[in-house]
Formats: sequence, C-alpha cells, structure tokens
Amino acid sequence: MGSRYEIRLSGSGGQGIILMAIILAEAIGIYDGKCVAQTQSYGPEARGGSSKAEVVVSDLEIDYPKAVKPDLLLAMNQKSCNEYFRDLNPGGMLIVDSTFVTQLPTPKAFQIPFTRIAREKFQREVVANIIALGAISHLTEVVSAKAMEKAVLARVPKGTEQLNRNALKAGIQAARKAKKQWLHAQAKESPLPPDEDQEEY
Amino acid sequence: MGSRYEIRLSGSGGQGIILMAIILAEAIGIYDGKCVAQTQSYGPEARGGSSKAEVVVSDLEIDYPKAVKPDLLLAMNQKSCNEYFRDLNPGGMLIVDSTFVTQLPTPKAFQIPFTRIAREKFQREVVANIIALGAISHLTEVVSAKAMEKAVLARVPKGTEQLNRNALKAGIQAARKAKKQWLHAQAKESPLPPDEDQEEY
Amino acid sequence: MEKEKSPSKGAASAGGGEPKAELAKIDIFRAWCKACGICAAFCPTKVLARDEGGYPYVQDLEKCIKCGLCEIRCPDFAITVETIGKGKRRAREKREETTQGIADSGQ
Amino acid sequence: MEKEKSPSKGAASAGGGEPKAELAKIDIFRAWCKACGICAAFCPTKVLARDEGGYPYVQDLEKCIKCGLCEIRCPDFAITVETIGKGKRRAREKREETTQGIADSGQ
Amino acid sequence: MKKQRKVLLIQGNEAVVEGALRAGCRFFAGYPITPATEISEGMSVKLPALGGTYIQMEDEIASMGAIIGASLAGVKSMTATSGPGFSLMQENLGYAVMAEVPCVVVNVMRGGPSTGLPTFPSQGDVMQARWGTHGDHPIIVLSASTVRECYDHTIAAFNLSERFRIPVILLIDEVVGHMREKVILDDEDHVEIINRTRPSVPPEWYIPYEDTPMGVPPMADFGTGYRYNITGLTHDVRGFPTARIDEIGPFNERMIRKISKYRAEISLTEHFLTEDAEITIIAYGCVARSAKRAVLQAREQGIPAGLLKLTTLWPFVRGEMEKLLPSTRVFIVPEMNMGQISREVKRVNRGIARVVTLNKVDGTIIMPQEILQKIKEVA
Amino acid sequence: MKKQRKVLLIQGNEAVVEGALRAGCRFFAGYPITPATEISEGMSVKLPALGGTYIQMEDEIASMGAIIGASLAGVKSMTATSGPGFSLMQENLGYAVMAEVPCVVVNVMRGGPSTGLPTFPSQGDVMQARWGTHGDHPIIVLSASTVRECYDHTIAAFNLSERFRIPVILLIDEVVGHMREKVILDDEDHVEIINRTRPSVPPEWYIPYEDTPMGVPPMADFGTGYRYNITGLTHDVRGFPTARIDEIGPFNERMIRKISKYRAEISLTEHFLTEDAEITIIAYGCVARSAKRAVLQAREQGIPAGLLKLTTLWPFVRGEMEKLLPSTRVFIVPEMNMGQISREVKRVNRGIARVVTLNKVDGTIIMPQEILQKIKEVA
Amino acid sequence: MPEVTKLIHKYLRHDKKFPHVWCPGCGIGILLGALIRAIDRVGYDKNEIVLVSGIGCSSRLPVYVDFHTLHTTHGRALTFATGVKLANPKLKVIVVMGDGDAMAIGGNHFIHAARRNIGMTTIILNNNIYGMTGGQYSPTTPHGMKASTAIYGHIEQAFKISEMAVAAGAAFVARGTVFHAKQLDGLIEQALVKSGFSVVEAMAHCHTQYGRQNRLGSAVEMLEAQRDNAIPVEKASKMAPEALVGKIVTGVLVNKELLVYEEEYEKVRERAGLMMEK
Amino acid sequence: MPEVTKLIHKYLRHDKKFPHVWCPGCGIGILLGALIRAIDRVGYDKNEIVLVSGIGCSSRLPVYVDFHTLHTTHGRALTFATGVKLANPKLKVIVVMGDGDAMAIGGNHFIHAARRNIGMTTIILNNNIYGMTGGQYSPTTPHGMKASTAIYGHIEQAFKISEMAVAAGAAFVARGTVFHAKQLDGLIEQALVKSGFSVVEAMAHCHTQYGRQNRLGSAVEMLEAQRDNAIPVEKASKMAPEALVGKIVTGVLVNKELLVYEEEYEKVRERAGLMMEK
Ligand SMILES: Cc1ncc(C[n+]2csc(CCOP(=O)(O)OP(=O)(O)O)c2C)c(N)n1
Ligand SMILES: Cc1ncc(C[n+]2csc(CCOP(=O)(O)OP(=O)(O)O)c2C)c(N)n1
Ligand code: SF4
Ligand code: SF4
Ligand code: SF4
Ligand code: SF4
Ligand code: SF4
Ligand code: SF4
Ligand SMILES: [Mg+2]
Ligand SMILES: [Mg+2]
Repeated sequence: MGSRYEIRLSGSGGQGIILMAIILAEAIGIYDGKCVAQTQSYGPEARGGSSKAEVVVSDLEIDYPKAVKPDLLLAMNQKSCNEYFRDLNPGGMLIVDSTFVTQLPTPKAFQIPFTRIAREKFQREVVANIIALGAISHLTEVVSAKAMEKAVLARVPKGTEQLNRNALKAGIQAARKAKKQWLHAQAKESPLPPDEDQEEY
Repeated sequence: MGSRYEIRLSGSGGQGIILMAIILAEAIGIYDGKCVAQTQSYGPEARGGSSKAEVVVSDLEIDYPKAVKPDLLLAMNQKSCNEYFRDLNPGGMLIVDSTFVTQLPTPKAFQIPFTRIAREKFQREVVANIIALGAISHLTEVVSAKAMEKAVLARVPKGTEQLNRNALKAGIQAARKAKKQWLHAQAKESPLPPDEDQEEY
Repeated sequence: MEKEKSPSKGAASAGGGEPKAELAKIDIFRAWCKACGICAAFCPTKVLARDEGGYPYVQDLEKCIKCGLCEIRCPDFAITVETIGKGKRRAREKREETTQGIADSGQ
Repeated sequence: MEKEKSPSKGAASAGGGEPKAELAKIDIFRAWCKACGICAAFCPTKVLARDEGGYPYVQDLEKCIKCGLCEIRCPDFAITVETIGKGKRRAREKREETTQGIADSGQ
Repeated sequence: MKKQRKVLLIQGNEAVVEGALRAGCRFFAGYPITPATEISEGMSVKLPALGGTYIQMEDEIASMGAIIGASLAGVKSMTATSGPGFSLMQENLGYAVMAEVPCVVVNVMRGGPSTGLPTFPSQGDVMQARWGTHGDHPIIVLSASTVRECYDHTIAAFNLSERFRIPVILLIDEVVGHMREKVILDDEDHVEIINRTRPSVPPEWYIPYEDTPMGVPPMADFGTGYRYNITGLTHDVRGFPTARIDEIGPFNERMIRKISKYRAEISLTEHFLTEDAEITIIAYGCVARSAKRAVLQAREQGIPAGLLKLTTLWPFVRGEMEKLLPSTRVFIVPEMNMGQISREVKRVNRGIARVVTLNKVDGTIIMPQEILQKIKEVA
Repeated sequence: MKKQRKVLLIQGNEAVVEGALRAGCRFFAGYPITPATEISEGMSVKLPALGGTYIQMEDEIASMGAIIGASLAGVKSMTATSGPGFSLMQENLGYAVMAEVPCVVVNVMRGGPSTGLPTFPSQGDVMQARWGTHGDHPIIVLSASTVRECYDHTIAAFNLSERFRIPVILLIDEVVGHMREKVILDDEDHVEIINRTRPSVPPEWYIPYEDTPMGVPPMADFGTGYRYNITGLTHDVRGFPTARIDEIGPFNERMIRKISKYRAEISLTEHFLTEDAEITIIAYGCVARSAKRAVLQAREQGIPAGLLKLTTLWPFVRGEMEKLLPSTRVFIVPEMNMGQISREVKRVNRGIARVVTLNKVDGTIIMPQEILQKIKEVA
Repeated sequence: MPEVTKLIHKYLRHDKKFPHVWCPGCGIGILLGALIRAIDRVGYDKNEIVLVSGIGCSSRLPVYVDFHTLHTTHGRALTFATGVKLANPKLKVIVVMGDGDAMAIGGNHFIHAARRNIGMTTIILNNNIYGMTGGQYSPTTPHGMKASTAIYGHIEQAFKISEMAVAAGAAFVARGTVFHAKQLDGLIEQALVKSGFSVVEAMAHCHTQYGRQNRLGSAVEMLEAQRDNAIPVEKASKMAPEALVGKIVTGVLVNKELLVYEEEYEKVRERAGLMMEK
Repeated sequence: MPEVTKLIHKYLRHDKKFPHVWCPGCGIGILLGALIRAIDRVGYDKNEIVLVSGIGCSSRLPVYVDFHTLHTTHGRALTFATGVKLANPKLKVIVVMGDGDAMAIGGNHFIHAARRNIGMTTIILNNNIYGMTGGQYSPTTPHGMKASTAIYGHIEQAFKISEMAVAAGAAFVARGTVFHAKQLDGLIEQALVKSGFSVVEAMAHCHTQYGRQNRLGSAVEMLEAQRDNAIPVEKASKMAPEALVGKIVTGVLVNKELLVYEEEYEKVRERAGLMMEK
C-alpha cells in the first residue's frame, strides 16, 4: 500500500453505507492511528436513492478528500457496481454483495452474499454492513481486525455487541472463503463459475 | 440671467414649501417652457422639522439638479434663513417671510410678511406660500406672472381658485411695495428701518 | 353549512349487495410498491398478506369485499382492485370508514 | 381572572371631597406643547381654552377638579396639574372615565 | 391608453410608473418604503383603470413572490423597494433567475447599511444588486440619472427582462427618484416594446427549458395548455429536478451564456466628450449629472475630460470601457458609496490607466466642484 | 468544560459546534437547512448542559434577530444556515454591522442559485457574503478547508467578532461540512479566546459609540447599568439617530477604519511553497485541498508551483497577495463558482501577472488533476 | 386498467419517474391520491389548474401530477399563488405545503392569505415535523415530544393550524387525516368548489422522522393512531376540551360567505375607471 | 415639579431632544405616558428593562425613555427580544410595535412569540395605517376605508390583533385605547406582571394619515370616536356580534396560566445535564 489508499463503499439508501464508512474511518483513524478523511454524497432526492461513501487513508495529512481512483470498491447492489466499477484503480479490489450483484464487471471480484448471510444467519438484514466490514478487515491491510472490532463496538447500540461481534466474525469467515475461491480463480485466470456453495451461509 | 438660475425655498414642515416648489417649477417648466429640475430634502425625522426645496432653471438641459449657490433664497422662517443664507450667490436675492424672520443676515433682503398677510387678509395661514409665489413672480424674471397663475390654478383644489388668485395678487402687490422700499434702501445703502407700514397688509 | 354541489352524493345513495361469487381482480404493481404494508394492515377482511420482503400478495381473494380501501390508501398507487359498479363500492367504503369512528362529513 | 397585585387598588379606595377653595396649579410647558388641543377638548369642566395659535391656557382655574386627565392625555408631557392627595385624584379620574363609557377593568 | 401628448413635471418615481405602464406592466405587488413609496402609490392609483392589478403584500418577500407568480400567469409585473426591502427580496429574486421568470425590481437607493438614512440618497446597493442572492447567477441591472431616463429605462428594463427571461433591477437613487423634471410623453409609436417569446409549437412538443440557439427558451403562460414543472431546484430541460452532472453543467452554462452572448447589446451607456478625453469619468445615477457639469467646466479650462455614463451597471460594460482604454490616461469613478463600480473599472483596467476613486457616504450628493477638483488634481 | 483530550472522527459541521462551544458561544438560534443542519442539531444537544440556550426560530430572519438580541444581552451567539437562509438573513446581518453587535454566522454552501442543489457543494456565496446586505458596510468572512480548521476558524470567527464588534461569517462548503476527519481536541489552554471589551468607566461616562483610537468602542451588556439607545438608523456617538453630515461622515469613516486599520491582522492565509513559486494557486475551502495536491504533483514534475490558501476571504487579503506579485508569473484561481475571488485577484493584480481562472459549477468538486492540468498549461 | 387507477394515471405525469421520492408508507402519497380524486370530481381541466408548493417532502407533491406545477421557495408558496390568481383569476390555484412550510417560515403568508380571502385552496400536510431536513421540531410538534433538535423533549405549545386559519379569517376550514382518505377527498372537494380562501389540514404521519424519534412505530401503526384519535367535529363540539387533548377533530370547521378578493378588486377597477374618466 | 410629571421626567431621557418627533396630538405620546406609569407602578429598575421596537412612528417610542432601548428592523422586534430574554431571563423585556410592524411584515414573529410563551410584554399601537411611510393600508385598515394605496376604498378584511394573539396561544391579551389612558396603563401593568407572553393592543389615532384620508377630523375628533366606540369586554360578551361591528372591545380578553418557555428551558438544561453525565 502506498501512502494513499482510497475506499469507496456504495449501495442503496437503506443499507447503512454511511455508517459503515464512519466505522471504517474510525477504525483506521482512531484505532489504527492513520490519517483518514471520510466523505459521502447524497442523492438528488432526500429520500431513498443510492448511497455512496468514501474513506481516504494516508500516513500523511490528506489533501484531496475524495476517492479519485478507489483502491477498494464495495458494491452492495448492482446499480452502484455498474456505476462505480469504471473508477476502480486497475490494481484495485472489488467486493460485491452477491445477494444483489449478479452481473460482475470483472472476474476478479470478491463475491460475498452479505445480505443473505445477515438474513439467514442473523435474521436481521441490518447487520449486512457489519458483515461487510468484517470482510474488508480480512481482505485488505488498510485496517486491522482489532481496530475494526473496537470501532464497531463503540458505535453500535448497547445490547447488540454480541450480535455485531458475531456479524464481524461471519464477515471474516466469509471473506476467508471468498479469498480462497478468488485465489483459485486467479490461478486459473478464468471467471468463477456461479458458486452454488455460497448458498449455505 | 445666465443660462442657469438656482432657487431655494425653505421653511418649516407645515408651510407648504414643497408644494410651492412644485408650482414654481411647473410655472417655469411647463408654462414658461424652460428646463427645470425640482428637488427637496427631507429632515431626518419623518414628522415636522424643517423643509427645503429647490428649483434649478436653465435654457439647456440641467445637469446638476441641486442649488449650489442659489440665486434666489426664500426663507419662510428664521432657522432656514440662518442656515441657508451663507450659500446664497453674492449677487443673489433673499426674500424672507418677515412674520417669522426678524433677524436679517443682510440689509438687502426683501422682507414681506407672507404669513401675516395670509392670516389677516385671508384668515387662512395656508395661503402664505401662494402669496410668496406671487411675490417671487414679481421680484424675479425667472418666471412670468401669467405662468405662475396658470400653475397655481392647475394645482389648487376646485373651489379655491378665486382665493388663490387673490393670494397671488396680494403677493405681487406686497412685492411691489417691498421693492420700492428696497430700492430706497439700496439708494441709501443702509439697513431698512423696521417697517411699521407693513402691518397694514 | 354546505351549499356546494357534491358530485358524489348521488352515487353514494345507491347501495346493496352483490353475488358473493363475483371475484375481485387485485393487481399489485411491484415496480412501484415499496412494501410499506398499509394495504395489508387495513384490509378489513384480511385478503392481503405480506411476503418475507414485506411485499403484499393476495392470500384470500374470496374474502375481498372490493371496498377499494387498499387502493386509496396505497401511497404509491401500486395496488388496484377491479370492482363492481361504483355506487356499490362507495356504499361499502362509507360503512367501513364509519365503523372506524368517522362520520364522513365531506360526502 | 386577575391574580396580580394591582398596586393602585388600595389607593383608589380612598376618596371624598376637598374644600372648593383649594386651587389647582396648572403648568403649561410651551416649549414642548404642540397645540394639539386635546387637553382643552377633554377637560371635563372646561378649565382650559385655546389661544389663536391653538395653545392652551387656563381660562377658569376655579372650575378645575384636578382630575389630571389633561395631564395624562397630553401626548407631549406639556401640561401638568399640581393636585391634592393622590387617592382623591384617582377617585375622580375613575369617575370621569366611567362616565365616558368605560368600566376601568384595569384598576 | 388613449393617444396623447402629455407635458408633465413629475418625479423620477412617477416616471417609473409611467414607464412601467407604457411597457405593458399590469401587475404590481409591493410594500411601502421610503424613498420608493411613490411608485407603489402611483401603481395603486393607475393600474386598476387599465385592468391591471395592484396589491400591497405583507412584506417584500411576499411582493417578490407575487410578481413572479403573476409573470408566470403571463402578465408583466414589477415591484419597487429600497435597501431593507431589497435585502429581503434576495431569496425570491434568485428564484426568478433560476426559473427564468421575467420581472422588474426597482430599488430606489437610500443611505445604508441597515435602516441607515431613509430620506437620504446613496448608491450603496450596486454590488448587492449583482451579488445579493446566494449562488452564482446572471442578472441585469440598469440605472437612471434623469426623470426622463426613469421612464425610458423602466421600459428598457421590461424589454430586457422579457427578452432574456431574467429579472431586471432598476437602481435609482433617492435624488433621481424624488426629483421633478419636465418630461413629454407622447404615446410614441416608435417606443419599442418587447414581449416574451411564447411557444410556437403545440404543447406536446414544448420543452420548457430547451436550449435554443439564443439560449432563451420560449415561455408559456399558465392556462394556455402548456403544462410543465417549475422549480428553484436545478432542473433538466423539462423542468424536473436533476442531479445529473451532464444536465447541471449545460443548464448552468446556458444561464450564463444567454446573457454573456448578448453583452454588447445589453451594455447601455452614453459617451459624452469621450473621444479625445484623457481623463474619463465613469459615473451613473445622480452623480453622472454632476460629472457632466464637471466635464464641461474642465473643458472650459482646457482639460480634455469626458464622461462615460452608465445605464447598464451589470453586466459591467467591459467592452465600452475597453474602447476608452487606449486614449484614457486616468479614469475617475465618483460614487456615493465606498467604491463599488470602481472595483470593476480597476479589474477591467488591468493596470493600464490610472484609476482614481471619489467616494462619499455622508448622505449628500457628490457636487460638480468635487469632481472638477479631482479632475484638476490628475490633469 | 472538564479538561480532557478527545480524539474524534467528526464532520466539519460537528467541529464547528465544538469550536463555537470552545470559543464561549452560549446561544444559538437557527432554522434547519441542508447541509448545515448538523450544526443546529449539535448545538441543540450540547448547549443546554453547558447552561446555554438553543432555540429553533420560525425562520432565518428570526434566527439572525435572536442572535443579535442575545449578543446584546452579553452572550456570545451564533447561527448556521445555507444559501436560501443566508439570503434571508441579509437585512438583519446589516443591522448587526450597523449596531456593531458581535455574532457569528456559518454558511455551509450548497449549489445555487435558488434551491439549487441542496446536497451538493459549491462556493457560490463568496461575493454574497461580502455584499449581500444593502448599503456599504465592512464585514469579515472566513473559510475552512479541513475539519480541524472548522474548529479553529470558528474560534477565530468569534474572536474577530468580539474584538471588532462586527458579525463574522464563516463560509464552508458542503464537502468540508460533511467530511469526517480525525481531530484531537485537548482543551488547550493556549487557545486564545477574546471577549468584547466592556466599559471600564462608570455608566454616566459611557459613550456607547465613541470613537476610540482602535475604532471599536467598549460594549456594555444589557442589565449592567449602562443604558443607551441602539438603532439601525445612522446614529451619533450616543446611539441616537442623526442626519447631521458632521456626524454621519465620521461614523461611516470609523466603521470602515475599524476594519481597514487592522487588515493585516485579519488577513489569515497559509503559504504553501510560495516563496519560489512562479505559478501560484489561490484557493480556499475544499478546493484548497485539491490545489495542495496539484502543487505537490507539479513540483514532482519540476514545475515551480505554490499555493496561497485563504482563510480570510473578506476583507480580501490584498497584502498577502501583493507579496507574491514580484515572483509570480501566473495566478491560478480555481473556484467552485463562476469566478468570485478571482475578481479580487484581478483587481489587485493590476495586469502585473497573468490571472487564470478555473471554474466549476456542476455540483462536483474540482479535482487535483484539473488544477494540475491548468498548471501545466501555463507552465 | 381498473377505474380508480385509470383516474389516477390520467393525472400523473408520464415523463416523471415513479415510484415517487417519498419513504415507503409516507402519508403524502395518500394525500396525492385524495387530491386527484377530488379534482377529478369537481371536473377541472388540467390546463386551468396551477398547483403550487413550497419546499419540503410535502411540497414535492406537485411535480408528479400533470397540471401547471410550481415548486417555489420554502414558505412562500402562497405569495406566488397570490400573484398567479390575481393575474389570471380564471385559473384554479391549489397550494400544497407542509406544516413547517406553512406555519413556520410561511406562517405570515398563510394568515394574510386567509385574511384577504383570495379564491384559492390551501392544503397543509401536517406531519408535526420537518420531514425533509431530518426531523427537527415544527410549530405543530406537540409539547413533550422528541425531535432531532429537541432530544430532551419539546417545550413549546403547538399551533392548531385549522384554528389559526379560522382566527385569521379563512372562509372555509376543514381537517382530515390521510387514514380517512375518502373523507379527505371529500373535504378537498368542498374546499375546491368554495369561492374564496379555503384550507384543508391533512393530518399525516412521518414515521421516518417523527415516528422513529418518538417510537411511534411504522406507517401502519401511525395510521392506526389516526384512526383511533379522529373525532368528527360534530361529536367534538359536544365534548369537554380536556377530553379532546391528543385527539384530531375532523370535518368542516368553518364555512362562511365572505367578500372574495378578486371580485372586490373588479369593483375597484370599475371605480377607478369612472374616476379616471372624470 | 408636580407628581406625575416628576414621574414622567424620571423616565425620559435627558440627553434626547424634546418635543418628540410625533405629530401634534398623536396618540403615541399618550401611550408613552401610560407605559411609564405602568412601569413605575410595578417598580422595575431602569437597568433591568429592555424596551425593544421595530420601525414605524410607534417604534420611535423607546428612544425617548431611559431604559436599554433597542430600535430594530421593521417587523423583527420580537425576534431580537426573544434573543435578549433567553440570553438573560432576568431582564424585563417589553416590545412596542405598530400595527404594520407587528401584523404585516412581523405577523409571523408575533404568532410564534405568542405560541412559545416567552416571558415578555408586547404592546401594539394600532392606528389602522402605516403612519410613518405616509398612510398606506395596513392589515388592520377596515374594509371600505381609504389609504394612499387604496384611494378607491380598501377591499380586504382587517385582522383583529388581539383575537389573533388569543388564537396563537398568548397567555394574556388585553385591548385598550389611548383615550382611556388610565385604563391603558392598568392593562399594561397587568401585562407586565403576568408571567409568560402578554399582549396589549392600544387603539390609537393617526389623524395625520388615516384621519386625513378618511375625513375623520383632528386628533380630538378621533379621540372622541375612541371614547364613543369603546365597549368593555364584560359588556361586549353579552352583545350580539352585529352590534359590535365598528366597536372597540376593551379590557382583558384572555388571562391564562401556561408553561413559560424560559422556565421549561431550565428543565431542559437539567435533563441535558443528567444525560451528559451518563
Ligand atoms: C429558506 C429556507 N430555509 C430552510 C430550508 C430547509 N428546509 C427544507 S424543507 C424544510 C422543512 C420541511 O418541513 P415541512 O414543511 O413540515 O415539510 P415536510 O418535509 O415535513 O413535508 C426546511 C427547513 C429551505 N429550503 N429554505
Ligand atoms: C423591510 C422594510 N420594509 C419597509 C420599511 C418601511 N416602513 C417603515 S415604517 C413602515 C410601516 C409603519 O407602520 P406601522 O408599523 O403601523 O407604524 P406606524 O408608523 O403606523 O406607527 C414601513 C412600511 C422598512 N423600514 N423596512
Ligand atoms: S400499500 Fe401500496 S406500496 Fe404499500 S405495500 Fe401495499 S401496494 Fe405496496
Ligand atoms: S378491496 Fe378491500 S377487501 Fe379487497 S383487498 Fe382491498 S382492502 Fe381488502
Ligand atoms: S385637571 Fe381635569 S379639570 Fe383640571 S384642567 Fe385638567 S382636565 Fe380640566
Ligand atoms: S394636550 Fe399637551 S400638547 Fe396638546 S395642546 Fe394640550 S398641552 Fe399642548
Ligand atoms: S421523511 Fe417523513 S414526510 Fe418525508 S417522505 Fe419520509 S415519511 Fe414522508
Ligand atoms: S403620522 Fe400618524 S402615527 Fe405618525 S406621528 Fe403623525 S399622527 Fe402619529
Ligand atoms: Mg412536516
Ligand atoms: Mg400603524
């Protein structure tokens, strides 16, 4: 990782994208002690619509606060995947919520069904974003898992700590699996086949 | 008279100074066909206070619309006489309402008791300004008596035409008398004695 | 107090029952539906139910009394009920709203 | 309805007549007076009159009942009436306003 | 109006009324304020007999809203105010810019800031007229220095407003607004009156905010069959709110272009002895009158002075000034403010000539002698 | 406040709240508006526990009125808004200038004009902040480009406001207002907090609008025995309305002088690699961040670029810019508007260097590449 | 297409994107339906209707319907509407506002419009909160409730919008709820045909902001509350004031004949014409 | 010096020029006297009084008296006053406005101040006209009357200021006339001691503008009309509404106990303090 690392998180209105970005930024900035700048953009209409949030990380003071060529793109729905993939740094990482993102712009994407895991494992769609954070902490080096856990626990409502800790763990676990598949696919340099296995989360 | 002739009319709030200036300007501008610009200034406070209005006359288009060195100053009360006399063109004419102006800044002033005439001859103080207009039409060449009469009659309320015509006449008559005295005084180059005679108007 | 013509008055006076057999036709326009649950919650005869995503579906068409309340309360114009004659439906609506504590002074 | 202390109430209860002979002292402060005529117009006993300039002057001091109305109605604080004890004056005022159609609810 | 030749001695404010009526204004909403009240009063007296409407609103915000509404209904409309009211109008003024609604706002300037000097003249609102509402926006601002100009430039204000679908501000100062001069009004047929272009296509084809070559789309009155959405949000060509960069960009670009492209035509000025002037006064409003006199006096004394009198204050008459850059050694900019148009003069001047300011904010008007004095200083 | 060291990841808007509280602000009146709402909300949550007062007024006019009232009662006060609300505040803002009442107005700029683009950033209100109210007036306007600066410059705004008895406007843009960055707040004792000078003479001797050497008269709180008149009318030294030219003149002169005399101290800027820069970017707000990056990139490519980052927007930092005139060949002024501060740059430049503008009004922020591109073009 | 839907679709804009912008279950959509039904019943032509609004969630309503639609500035809708109506009295002018729009920043325009009695219909969607900006208290937020600027509980009294309209002199004032959607369209219909200034206050829920902060549940639960708290005015008039606390009095509160501004102004024109001739 | 005069002079400013600015006979001067007497009776210290006004003839009142005086912008006096009072609740805040100031441009601030019930006293001098700007119609100019912007006769309904204040929720509302100057100071006195928001509407004459244009005669004649048309509220309550047309109902119209804003806010501070500690 160079001195500057850009992350874009995207999805639809209700998916908690901005909270995810805040937690991520707090993990990196407060608990891992780097410089961060977190921004978001609102849709034209106040209600619903799509949501985009960014975190720029650096060892030094951050000048331009927006992601120019994200090093990491998380797309929680198809629309945002389509829209933002083109901005991704050629060497960057794409993580998608495969519950919703079915058409992949690149075979190199990490596909994890965050929402499905949330629904099936926790019966609560709202934790999909925390699961995704867990995955990010595993797949990238920009944030440590420890910092991530601290940041999540500092933000979530009292009484939900265990749930969220579990969600984080589920995310890490899912990411581990996805990474394996990914390495496998990379090795074969071919698109992954639709992964039936994923259904079991 | 040069191409530009400046008139300043001054007095207190209720004396009809602005109306006087409008009529004078209409006489000169509309009925005598010259160029005129009429302006006024309002006191700081909306109600009462002193009142000042100016008419600038010229054969040509008027640039600066305010009187710089008035050629004619009419002072309807002492305060305005004191205040504005210093601006008077050295060769200019001062006409005062001697009902109120008792201390003269120059012996060369025309002293006519407009208000007293109005009270005594017409039992209506409000016509003092019309009487003054009559006097102006006689004492200066800037406006013709005919134009003045037309202008007055065009402005006053219906039914008061005769009253105002008479007021104008009284003004002319008073001016005639004042001029005589003035010429006399000028000849002697001495201040006029208090003119008891004026009482009879 | 009211002197204005109230175009619906005439219609409202017509009433009566219709054969039970005549089934309603309920359409849910999924593209506009936001799964708010209002239609289902206030269906007086529990015709409608919600799927796991919260979207409404017709559970028991037989029970539909074609009151049209689901349709007029849908904030998104996403549900429609094909009904019998206007007059009859209105009569029903009126009854229903009234049972919920409202004397509809407007019509 | 009113529960506030009304400091003037006590005073208002004192009353009674005073010797006719005791003359009022009425001051008109010409520098502030604008000759509006209010004091003279509403003097209940026509004590005040107006000169040709409209300014008030005391015409008949004997008649003055020292009600103080000229003073409180003068918009310019230009007329004052030196009176006997406060209580007595107040009693009078009250009477006067009432005759003019007002039940003074304030005091 | 019946044809007639009227010789009148009227105030600048009254001439504004006459000009507005001549231009076809038939709706006025206002709120009284010194020294603009005569415009409201005149309109309240004259409009009804012409079938027009006068309404006194609850404040200036409401007045501005009402004239926008009336204009959308197809009626030429105007309001008049002074500083405090003009400040209050700013938000809705920006709406008129955004929704491209023609209307005229007259500001008879008095001494500021705040309540200031209500009965004294000033030229303190020149920058505010350009920048008073939030966000970047184009605007046209005219001024007048004689009663006749109050009449003529009110008509010009309506014409520009209708032509460019933009609010036009007429700034006059208390002196000009309250001054009486003789004007001859003979319902001249040659007075050009411009009306907004109305759509010539059927409603189905009408695109309300279409980018026409001129940059100004035709405007349909309410009630004529052309239904569309009007909003103060940034919108697409149909009038619907948008957040698409590919729509916002062109929209903003057209808003600027529709004025900048016609800048030369909008630049109304009067040159007085400028051809050979080495010292050029740039002035407007009542100060231009003093400046004219000072120029004449300077010429009498052999000083080659001239006057560029501004009718158009905004957009700044860059082109007209640039024409004088080669010949002018010194620009003198006398203003009854702390220096507002002089900032533009300096900017355009780019250090070429000398720029001298002459400012007065004590409530009195700048006198010819004062300008002459400055001329002599730099001569 | 208890002493503590807080490491926070907060928005610019939240940092404004922290800064205001640190500066001693104990009264906030506001009306919600995107993208400034978080400031209101933060104040509503935090003020009461500190013994302060939050009130949501019926509109922005009322909010501005209320903070002036509170300040007169001796309590440091603030409001926050965005374009439409800022337009509405203009009349009362002018009152605060005229009556010399310290207070702080934060405008988190969104896309304009009119309702515009409520959730998109812009720098469109820079000129309005200077000229939005009617009449000539002095004013101080600051900006911020980082979350930390939101904190620091809110404190600076209060300090300047108290020191000069003038409303101070803090202009931030939506990006900075909503951006989260890490800030460390350790109730630093070294943070300088300035409070208005209160009278040291007994009430009988107090002359509320006296011309002191500094130009700023001491200010007495209501209720402390110093009774005087406060008005938006032009007034004499006692606060009474006046129309005397010999009082108006000196009054206006003092109003201007109290700021112009301290211009150097008020001119807050940051020089970044400007000493040897031939190409100097002048930027502020979020654009200054892009500019910094572009400068670094240019330097990497061997181009001698530098950045003059403005904290103080008004009065324009003439002196700071003039220092760079000898060395700078080209000024580049990137702004998220059609060119506002660039007008000042051109005026001060007087044709000496080249001035290049870079403007963007499509709701997106100017990117480092765009500035770099311009640098390369002129290099 | 079924009948009601056909009707609705007749009035919706076909070039505007649906679903609309409001939150799932928001009451504004229900009001929109009621308004369309009322307009259809009175039989106005689309071309004669001008639908004006201010700024807020509620004020986003006009953009979806195929009339002349005028989305103005926050609080100022009635001022624009006044200009429209007086410039062309033949137009049917309808104004839609939120409680904040109408009663906070726009309160003065509202009472003055009511006083003048200009012929137009004002519909206020009262959801007791500023929805659009994220749930700050509005002039109708009840005492004790929470809002994002009143997290410690709101301390002000609330305006009663309809009662204020009555005091300001409005000729017709009615209150309904979006739950009672049929009644609501009836009230709007009466308001539309009334000559002079008419007001309909539509009580609605904003579960996203007001509901969430006050734990009032989903849209459905808030609609239930409307159902349970509504009291017809006829019944309410017989109840003690204390019994009405927290209740929603619905129905026509006032309906009286007053001089209508634009008709009176026509007389001014005549008088002026006569005077000018003289 | 006689007693009343002494009292008046105690409160007048000695460094301000008299006679004051108002027209001869103007009712504002009478109100000034009544206000001074009321203040003296309640015994407030000069240093604790803040007298706030807007812009207009009536709003020129504060400058003459020796309190903290705050002459604000047109219509906005109550907004400034709100800031003053909340920043220092110990101050006694009194606001004086004209009918235009309070009910035209300032109408919204007025109803909101009444709604919030902040402890201050508002006195509105209602002369049915814009005096200062030269006699244009105001929101209280009655139908049919003339004004310089209604030379053909005014066509709007007038606001009833006191009744609006009641509807907006004011805790204390009273109406008097300057003719009944003693009653007036009594009403003001009651208003001053009332905790919460109190309103006194003082009916007055502007013979210079309103009187002149409507041929109502001099100040004296207009005062006679006040005398003849005033009806005490107790009596009025027993009269038919028609019989009250053109009459001035005087006395205390409303006096009720409501939660006072600044006291409620003190509780907010406590609640917030507790929450912050947690
Ligand atoms: C002058 C101005 N101030 C503030 C705003 C921000 N704003 C937009 S909508 C709104 C309030 C909306 O509340 P309401 O009118 O009740 O409508 P709702 O969203 O609840 O339907 C506010 C304060 C604005 N657009 N303009
Ligand atoms: C924003 C603004 N608009 C208009 C004015 C002009 N103005 C000054 S006083 C006034 C009305 C005065 O009427 P009122 O409040 O009834 O007071 P009165 O003079 O009758 O006592 C107006 C319109 C102003 N000063 N500021
Ligand atoms: S009410 Fe409408 S939007 Fe809501 S669930 Fe039913 S159909 Fe869908
Ligand atoms: S029409 Fe009535 S009964 Fe039928 S589904 Fe809809 S709400 Fe239920
Ligand atoms: S005190 Fe009464 S009686 Fe005596 S002069 Fe005055 S008003 Fe007349
Ligand atoms: S009431 Fe006062 S001002 Fe009027 S005439 Fe009498 S003393 Fe003079
Ligand atoms: S925020 Fe509230 S009012 Fe706005 S759309 Fe959502 S539910 Fe409706
Ligand atoms: S104009 Fe009217 S209100 Fe103003 S001072 Fe004169 S009489 Fe009084
Ligand atoms: Mg709302
Ligand atoms: Mg009045």
